[in-house]
Amino acid sequence: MFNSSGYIFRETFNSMRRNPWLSLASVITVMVSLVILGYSIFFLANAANMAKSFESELEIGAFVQMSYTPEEVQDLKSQIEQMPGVESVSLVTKEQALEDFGKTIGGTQSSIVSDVGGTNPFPDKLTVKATDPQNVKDLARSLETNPGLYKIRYGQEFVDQLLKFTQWLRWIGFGVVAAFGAAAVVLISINVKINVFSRRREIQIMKLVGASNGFIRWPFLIEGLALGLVGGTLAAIIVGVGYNWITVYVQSTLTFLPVVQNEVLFRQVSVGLLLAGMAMGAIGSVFSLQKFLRA
Amino acid sequence: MFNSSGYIFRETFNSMRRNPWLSLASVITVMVSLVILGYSIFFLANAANMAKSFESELEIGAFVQMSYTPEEVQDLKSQIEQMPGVESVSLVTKEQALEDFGKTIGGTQSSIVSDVGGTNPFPDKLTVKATDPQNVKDLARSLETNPGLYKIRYGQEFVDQLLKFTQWLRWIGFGVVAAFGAAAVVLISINVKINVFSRRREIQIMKLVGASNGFIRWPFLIEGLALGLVGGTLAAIIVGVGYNWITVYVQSTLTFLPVVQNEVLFRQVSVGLLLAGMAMGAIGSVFSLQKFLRA
Amino acid sequence: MIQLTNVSKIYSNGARALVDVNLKIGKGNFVFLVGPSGAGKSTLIKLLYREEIPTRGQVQINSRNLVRMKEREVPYLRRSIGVIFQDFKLLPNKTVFENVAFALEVIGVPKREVRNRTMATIDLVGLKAKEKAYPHELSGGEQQRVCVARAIINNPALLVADEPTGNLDPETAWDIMDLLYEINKRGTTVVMATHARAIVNKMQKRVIAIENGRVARDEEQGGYGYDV
Amino acid sequence: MIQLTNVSKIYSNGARALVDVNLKIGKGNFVFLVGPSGAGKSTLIKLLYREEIPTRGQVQINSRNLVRMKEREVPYLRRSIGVIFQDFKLLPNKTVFENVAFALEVIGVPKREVRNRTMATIDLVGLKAKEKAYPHELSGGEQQRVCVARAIINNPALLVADEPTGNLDPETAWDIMDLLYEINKRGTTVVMATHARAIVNKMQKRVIAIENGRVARDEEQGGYGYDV
Ligand SMILES: Nc1ncnc2c1ncn2[C@@H]1O[C@H](COP(=O)(O)OP(=O)(O)OP(=O)(O)O)[C@@H](O)[C@H]1O
Ligand SMILES: Nc1ncnc2c1ncn2[C@@H]1O[C@H](COP(=O)(O)OP(=O)(O)OP(=O)(O)O)[C@@H](O)[C@H]1O
Ligand SMILES: [Mg+2]
Ligand SMILES: [Mg+2]
Repeated sequence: MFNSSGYIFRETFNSMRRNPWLSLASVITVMVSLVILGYSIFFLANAANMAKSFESELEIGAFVQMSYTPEEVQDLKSQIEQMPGVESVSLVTKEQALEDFGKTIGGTQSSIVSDVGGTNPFPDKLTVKATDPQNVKDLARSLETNPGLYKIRYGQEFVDQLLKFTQWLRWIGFGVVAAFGAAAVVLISINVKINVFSRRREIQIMKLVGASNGFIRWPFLIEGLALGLVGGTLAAIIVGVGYNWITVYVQSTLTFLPVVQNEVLFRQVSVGLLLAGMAMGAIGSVFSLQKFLRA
Repeated sequence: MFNSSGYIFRETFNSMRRNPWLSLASVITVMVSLVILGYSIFFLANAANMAKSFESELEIGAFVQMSYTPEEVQDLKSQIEQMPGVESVSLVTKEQALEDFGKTIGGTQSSIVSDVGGTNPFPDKLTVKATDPQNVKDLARSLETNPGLYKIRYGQEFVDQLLKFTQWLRWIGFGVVAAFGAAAVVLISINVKINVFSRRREIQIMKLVGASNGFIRWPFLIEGLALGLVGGTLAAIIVGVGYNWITVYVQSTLTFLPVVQNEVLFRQVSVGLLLAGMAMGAIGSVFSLQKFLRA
Repeated sequence: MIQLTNVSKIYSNGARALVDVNLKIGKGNFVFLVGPSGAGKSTLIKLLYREEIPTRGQVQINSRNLVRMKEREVPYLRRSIGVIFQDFKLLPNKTVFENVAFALEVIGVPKREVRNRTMATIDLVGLKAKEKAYPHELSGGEQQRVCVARAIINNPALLVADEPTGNLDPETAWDIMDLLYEINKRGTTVVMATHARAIVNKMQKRVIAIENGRVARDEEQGGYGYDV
Repeated sequence: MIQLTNVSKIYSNGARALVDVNLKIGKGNFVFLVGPSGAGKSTLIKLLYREEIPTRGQVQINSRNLVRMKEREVPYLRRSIGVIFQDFKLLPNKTVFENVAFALEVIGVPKREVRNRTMATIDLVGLKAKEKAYPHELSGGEQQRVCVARAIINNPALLVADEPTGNLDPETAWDIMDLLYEINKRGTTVVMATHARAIVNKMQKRVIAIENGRVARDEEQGGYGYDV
């Protein structure tokens, strides 16, 4: 093989020069497929991230018995903070609640308290965050057994639906990646097959003159690698620049949408697209060639 | 031309029979492209629909001066209902507000009123819906000039962001359709060109034997039409069945997500995909042929 | 019928295939083109059915100027010329029958007539048994005869033959020559490039010898003329 | 060197190309295969470099059985055989030089040697001026000579030539025959299918005539033998 390495690279280059048009087709197919794949991955990452950020906002609200003194409330709070599966507990005292209410209906704190006859009708309220949104339900159940608390709320139906929704988002994400991954492979293998098909006479002649399968395969393999690399590079650039542009735009206008902007993910996707392009090109070439080499 | 119509159809059929593999490639390319296009259209329709349903939930809340009697409140309500741009007005009386509050903190209505010293601290509240979400801001401004109302709220920042978001969704939808439409056209024209390219010797021979361009073009055109039609039909089936499956699933599990299920849209998309497939096949054939016919 | 005036052909890679050729071939003539390999015989023939256009000079057939001819008139020119190509140029995906019938389908002959005439012509070149075979299933000589059949089926006014017997044994070659002779007697002008010394010497027709792209000799009733 | 035992070849479309052929060709022999168009000459030749496998019977070259040969041994067989194909089989996207050099590159000859030997062989067949041309830029005879050059460059132990002079004028044809004769004298076995009566008659070598797939005649120092 070493004696012919010069031949192989010359051959690869010549083939691309003489069929610039078929080469372009391969590059574009690889590129389109990988761009779709790349964006699908970012979509998946964002779907997962969004699901997580929705889930992380799940929390349990509970009122403290009116009879508790502020010290007892503090005790209760730190007691709950010790419970397994609890991430954090925050307290809204009855005074804060009254003040908030006053703001809502447009009076001052004192005017309402006087309206109300000097008594504050609001209870203290604890807001409990779970470490894992999946545990919210169990945590709520065990809080219900606490004698100091009543009216435990965590929006049961909403939680259930939200969990379903985030699961659904993940499935869609996987589905999109899988579907376009498959489409990419189909399109590329078709493309390579057409390439090989249009050169089957050439391949047949080479075999008749005594070329071994390996000898014929190498230039195709290198060509596939090179074209795949070019396609992958273009895809990585398009996906990278495009996604960057989208994040900048979204972050400046839609501040409430959480956007993934992860350097590591970015680099992984770029390198991944390059490698995927080369693999597609090379594997596509070799497999498509197989049928013709056997004949 | 009429004498040779038999020839044309025989030729078309033979070409497909003898290059089943290239035909398959064309059909798959048309299909993949149109499936993407089809789903993009449904995505766009859903994005628009979702944006609309978000927007339609925008409403203005306003408290009525404490001094107003129930009759005056009713007058005020019907007066606002007459205003241009108002879709509906709903009233939450101070009694209902008190009751709701009681339910929230866990007492009965009477116990709270007694707690509160016999006076109800809540004001009456009007909720105004605009006919067009774009007008919410203006409507809120004109309500502010009404002496009977105070604390007019419509979540200004939220409305602005929501409008931006829905606009953004529409743009993404258009972008996706445009990008994949372009990808589809590129892929198909590449495919047809390869087809013609691989038969350029055949075309050249036909010309040398005296075939006119029209004579050579017809079978390619019919073949393109037929393959495009098959690809379009498959795409319509995949998109139709797939989307139906998705809607059924979403509607049964994610009841809060509004899903478009529009018979007319459905039929339009299906027919559109068929026509697009045929057009792609035919136009692709003819244009790709042009270069080779001239030589 | 055919007139070449100061024709030169230089291919894009610089090869000078024809240099200042002047030639007149009358209607109904039978002309042999001879000359060494690479002399320019095929190039001259390609000018006649306008596969190539001369770099300089004029080519006229029946007073029609092939150089100035519009692109859309070319198919009509070619339908009046039967061509036996040196490399056969058969359509690879068509059977023998379809390849021969193609020349009739191109001009819109009704289906029934196509069938009859095609079968008759295939029979003439001795390929009745191979009617359904594809070109790659034929021997070299069989392919050549398919090409002959396609060229003559139309009763063309002009028949140009580029080495039509190169892959045939002498006996079959003479069958084909008899065919061409017959066609010529019925009024068709025949221009034939060949290396077959025996055929040229025996037929005693006009011989034009080409060497290095120039007309080196032009004799009525000549012989092949190169001694070995 | 070559031995065919009860060889029959029936193509998948039912064509009986060879029927019960028995043949022995010794090392260093020069053998002409003659016979009418479609007799089975090319089929017999294709068996020798294993483009086709016989339907029945055995083919042996240097005691190696070509029917039972493993797929991956075939390239090595073919490298020891030079083939002049009836339809040339040149690589369309390679220049004359590259086409001829290909036969050396396949066996891993160093680059420098490839250049020298290729240029020398191209010169031998008289195509020095066309070194950089592509096949479609060559005349029929020039293409044929490229094919000859590619077949002989390797100094193969066996040279099979299918109609190697069909597109050549008699003079060039004799140049090629001299070449083959020279190669044969240096020890290469030559099997040549041809329709060139003059060549066969003059060379006075062994002649095997094939008709309808059967060996009809096998003479040492024979002539072409079909009278017209
Ligand atoms: N398409 C082309 N491009 C460049 N050069 C060409 C082309 N066709 C022919 N030539 C060159 O022009 C010259 C004449 O070629 P032509 O085919 O006319 O020869 P010929 O007389 O038919 O030879 P032969 O008897 O071998 O068929 C040759 O040197 C050939 O290499
Ligand atoms: N690949 C094939 N498939 C089917 N039939 C074939 C195939 N190749 C050859 N034949 C048939 O086998 C017979 C012998 O063909 P072959 O090519 O061996 O003839 P030949 O002696 O070389 O003739 P020629 O002198 O015309 O080249 C012919 O009738 C031909 O039609
Ligand atoms: Mg020629
Ligand atoms: Mg043969």
